[in-house]
Amino acid sequence: MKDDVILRTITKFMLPFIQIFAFYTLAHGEISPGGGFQAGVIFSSSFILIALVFGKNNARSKMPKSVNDILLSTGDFIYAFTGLFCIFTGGLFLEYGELPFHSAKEGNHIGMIIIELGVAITVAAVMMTIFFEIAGKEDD
Amino acid sequence: MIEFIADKYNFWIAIVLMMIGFYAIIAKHNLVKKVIGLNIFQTSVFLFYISISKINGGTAPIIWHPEGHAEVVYDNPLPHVLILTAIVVSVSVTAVALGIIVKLYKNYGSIEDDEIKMRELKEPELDSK
Amino acid sequence: MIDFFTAHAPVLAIVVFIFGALLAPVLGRINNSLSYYCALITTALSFMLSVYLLVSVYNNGPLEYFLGGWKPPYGIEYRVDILNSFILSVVSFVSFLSIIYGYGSIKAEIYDKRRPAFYSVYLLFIGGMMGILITNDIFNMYVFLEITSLAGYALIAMGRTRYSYMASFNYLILGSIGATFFLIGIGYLYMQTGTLNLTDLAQRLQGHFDTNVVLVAIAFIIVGLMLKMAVFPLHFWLPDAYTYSPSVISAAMAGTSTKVAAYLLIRLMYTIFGIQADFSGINFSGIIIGISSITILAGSIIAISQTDLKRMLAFSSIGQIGYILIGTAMVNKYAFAGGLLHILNHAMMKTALFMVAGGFFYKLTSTKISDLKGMGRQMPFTSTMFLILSLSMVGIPLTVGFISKWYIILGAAQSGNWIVVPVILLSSLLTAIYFGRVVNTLFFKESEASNTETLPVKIPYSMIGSTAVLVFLCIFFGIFAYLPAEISLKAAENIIGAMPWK
Amino acid sequence: MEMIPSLTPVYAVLVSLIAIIPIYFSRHNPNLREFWTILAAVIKFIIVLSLIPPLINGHTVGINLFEILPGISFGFRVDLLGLIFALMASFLWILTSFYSIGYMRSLKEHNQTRYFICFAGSLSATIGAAFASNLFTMYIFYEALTLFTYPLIAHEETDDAFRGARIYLIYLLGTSIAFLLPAIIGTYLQAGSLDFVNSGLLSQTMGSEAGTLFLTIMFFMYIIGVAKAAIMPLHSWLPNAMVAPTPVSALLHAVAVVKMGVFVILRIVLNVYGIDLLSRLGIATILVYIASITIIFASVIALRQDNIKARLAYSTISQLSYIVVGVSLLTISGISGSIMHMVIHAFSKITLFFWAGAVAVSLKKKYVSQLNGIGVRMPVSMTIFSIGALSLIGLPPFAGFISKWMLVSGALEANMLIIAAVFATSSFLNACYFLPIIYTAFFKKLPEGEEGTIKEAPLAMLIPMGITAAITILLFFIPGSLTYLVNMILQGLN
Repeated sequence: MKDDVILRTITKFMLPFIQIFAFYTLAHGEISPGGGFQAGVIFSSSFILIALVFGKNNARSKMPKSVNDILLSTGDFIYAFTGLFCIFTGGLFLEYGELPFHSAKEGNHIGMIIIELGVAITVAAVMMTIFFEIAGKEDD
Repeated sequence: MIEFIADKYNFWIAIVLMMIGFYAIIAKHNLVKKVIGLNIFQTSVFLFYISISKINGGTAPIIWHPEGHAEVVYDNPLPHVLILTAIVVSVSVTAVALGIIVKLYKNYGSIEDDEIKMRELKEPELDSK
Repeated sequence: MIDFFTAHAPVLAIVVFIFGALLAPVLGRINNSLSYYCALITTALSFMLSVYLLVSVYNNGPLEYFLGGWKPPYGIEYRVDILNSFILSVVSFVSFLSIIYGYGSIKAEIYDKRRPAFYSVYLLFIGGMMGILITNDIFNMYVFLEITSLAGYALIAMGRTRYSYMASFNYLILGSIGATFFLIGIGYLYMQTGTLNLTDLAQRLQGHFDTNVVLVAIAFIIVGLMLKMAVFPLHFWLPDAYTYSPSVISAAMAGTSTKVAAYLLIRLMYTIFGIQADFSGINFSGIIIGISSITILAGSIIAISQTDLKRMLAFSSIGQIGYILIGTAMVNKYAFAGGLLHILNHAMMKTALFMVAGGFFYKLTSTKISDLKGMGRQMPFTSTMFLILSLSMVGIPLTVGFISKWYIILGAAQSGNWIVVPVILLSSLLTAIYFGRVVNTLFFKESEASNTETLPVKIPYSMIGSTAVLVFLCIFFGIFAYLPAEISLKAAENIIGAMPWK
Repeated sequence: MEMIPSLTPVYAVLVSLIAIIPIYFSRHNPNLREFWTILAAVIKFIIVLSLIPPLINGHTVGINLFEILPGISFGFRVDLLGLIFALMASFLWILTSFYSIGYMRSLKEHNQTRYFICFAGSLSATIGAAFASNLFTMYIFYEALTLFTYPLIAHEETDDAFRGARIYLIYLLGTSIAFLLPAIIGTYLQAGSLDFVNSGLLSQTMGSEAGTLFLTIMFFMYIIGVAKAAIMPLHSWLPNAMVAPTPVSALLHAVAVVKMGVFVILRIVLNVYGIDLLSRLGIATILVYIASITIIFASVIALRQDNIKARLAYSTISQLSYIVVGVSLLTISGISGSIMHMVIHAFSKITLFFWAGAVAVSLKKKYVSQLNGIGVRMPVSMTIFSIGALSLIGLPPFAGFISKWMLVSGALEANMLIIAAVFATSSFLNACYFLPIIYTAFFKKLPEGEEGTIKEAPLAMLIPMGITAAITILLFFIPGSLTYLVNMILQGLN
């Protein structure tokens, strides 16, 4: 499909919108349908689109395996560490209200967004990993 | 009788889908088809969950303050959340299953389970690639 | 600091695994052995936490932990009582010893490249089980069940032979069906009650036991969990899974995963349904006793005809799960304690047996029983351990196998379930037959000289040492059975005393 | 009857168990290895002997080592019944050790280290059962003995040996797990304890209230569970176990294993059920008849065995039932007769087995039909055999006469003429299968082509034979000490 001008052009055009929409979904997860999981899937779909249109190697060069792996751990780490941080600030595990912000309400807001960010990063990384692992001979 | 079926149509749909999926899992020899069957099987349960969260006259569980309506009835949002988790699980299962199928194809050159078993009988317990 | 632990120990027992699983692959990028130590430290930490939990729960009563500060029934509640902290300790201990064992065997059986991922997945596998044990929220149980199952599929697929993939795939299909059944059951329960918290569910279900919705829920949950437990005739995934997985995983799985599924069933049957409750005349206790009797006998009989050691042990495991079920289904203090003790005892015995099998594999690269001829002279220590473990499996006194059987039979006699007594005795005999066959091959058959000189392989001390610890404990707890027996008796009293329906 | 806390019984059990270690490590030096065996045997015998004085004074000696579960402890308690059994077993171990050395070396057997290790282990188990203070401890040693003797029976490692050993294991392990263990559990449920009590555990605690049916069923489960006593129809492991080397057959299958079976039955009748309870239930009579049938049948089968050891094995089966009959008659003479027969039969039968081994070693003969005229070639051995055989038939001046006398008078005391008749018939049958051997050996001619030179077995084998034979005569002339001990046991029961 690399030679199809229409596909290439539209893909290039669409990519930023897909990614921005992913961030929108992430940020609005609190008050409307959406959230980290959906955001992650949408974000990863942009890379999968690149792989489909420009070839797998091209996509891999934009998202190298090492970066992918690190993202994978980072997202989880954000989640777990936020949870643990709540313990250190005197609350229970994942009790965002206890995070060191002005009020419990603000803590809840920000804590949740941080958590969702972690989820989104992990999901995106996992989705890409699954796609690349199943799609081709990287391993072995 | 018809009322009995019509009243509980959500259950019937779930059951029919579940049986379709179950049939595929049991009867198909192609491993990918088995995985598809498994997905249908799980999806039927998701539908079942979503359907029980519906409340008569309820709307989507998104906070909403329309003009002139004092009280809005919302559907129960909890099953949606649960199913979101279950979908994640289902996706992971599918991913692992597909990953295993890729490996099986590399090792045996086939994704038919009877074929794989036959080749295993011919040359048992080779190291994996 | 002590307060900190007391307050947060339930969640820390799971969080260590999350961190461990994250760090293992990252450290593996630097050096393979670093990720090994990461796994070692994580399991050791979790073992210490579990024992700490067990002690504090035994002395001070159940611990509750509200995730995110949300009170039940709205939030997820973690709840530790004697029953689950006991199994928690067993699981974390087995996983810790398996990792020590793995120091030698993992290098031999798993490719370099995969090893960091292996440790990571292993930690998720154990962490998932810890989650199942600790949580008091039925949907959370489902999620953790799937985490540990998914990790399990991946671990089995890392076996050395190519058929490992097929074994893993079959397990995946059946395991997912089982988990989905469990999910449907949860759905029906939620439909009836609108809650997911176990304690809350138990209260709200009072008086609704004869509705069809609850009946269907129980049916789905029992079938789903029995699939996970590999109860006959739903056992087809287990023999392949145990046979073709790496030795460490066979050992760890045999000691943990089916037992955790058994815990789930016990927990749900007792705390939510009350196993004796009147379900429109259906006697669930009787049904489970019947099914597990068949399982015990079928597993033992099929084990006799096996030609592969690991496969034989796998079938034996199927039979032994029946002991746990049968003991806990009888609604009798002693029988319940016997079932619980069998979780500990069987975890020690079967893990050690799989470790021994792994030792033979390390030396011979085969676990065919016919290849084990004369190993009694070449590997005297390993073979002697096998002998002791066999005696324990048969249930000879002064070994742990005897203690749990004793309690189960005692409970059966007390509660009038006489049918259980001949079943257990018969299966002891069958066990003696299939282990006797292997012991005979080990000690009394001359080896065919070909494989003796060509393989001057020495088994690493880590493998022998960890097995020896388990063998020692098999005898130690067989003689000084007081400690585990008292804990399980107290757990039995708590569980049976708190049943929603008497 | 006060109990003196003492670790002596533990040492008695441990001696041979610990001896396994030096035996294993001196496996490349046969002389040293066998020195350890004999040293252990002698020390063991001395320890057992040292228990006599306190027991004679009416005390018991023992200790509870540890409690495994509430009411179930692992402990030892030596009383006179156990002491007699232990004395017999440990004394005969010394003799058998010497005999084994002669036998194994003459035949150049393989794997002698394993042989001696298992032998030592078997003896530990035997003494352990003799000194056990409760059913649980006894059960452990009962099973341990089965397991330790398995390698001894399979020693030849031929298909036949494996077959015999397998049958042995299936019979003994199978019955004990399937019947003995549940019976013990039943006892625990009934009495809440498993300790032996002089007047009977069950009769003391709840015997009066317990259901008759339950107690009856349990009694028969005990009897079936103790297959070591070889009561028909659970006897066929014994002839099959004769594939073992002869010293094994001699010590284990004339003394340790089968006598342990009988000993367990004695314990169950006397110390678990108690005479009172059993006579009230009236179930012992059934056992009397079952065992009588065994006596007659086994004797008849022994008549047509050509293999020497098989003939001796069936003779053993029949003689064991004498003991069972004696104790289940529940009369004073019956019980004392059966305890005495336990000892006397051991000495007589081990003599015969030693002889069979001597014949096998020096002349390589295994069948009765080959024995023509061997009295010329092995005069000493044949004399010794005659002594043992005559003692078993029950002729004076040999010890067998005493115990048979007691047994018959026990039957008469219980007003069971038919049992007295059974004893008489069986004595006749004993004569029928032993006397022809003596006759052919001394009065028939050697087969043609065989030289008439004297060819006795090595001294290491001959001397133990002589000693056991001498004891069968001694016990006739000086029965005092034995009867004294037996009388004390009987006094203790009431």
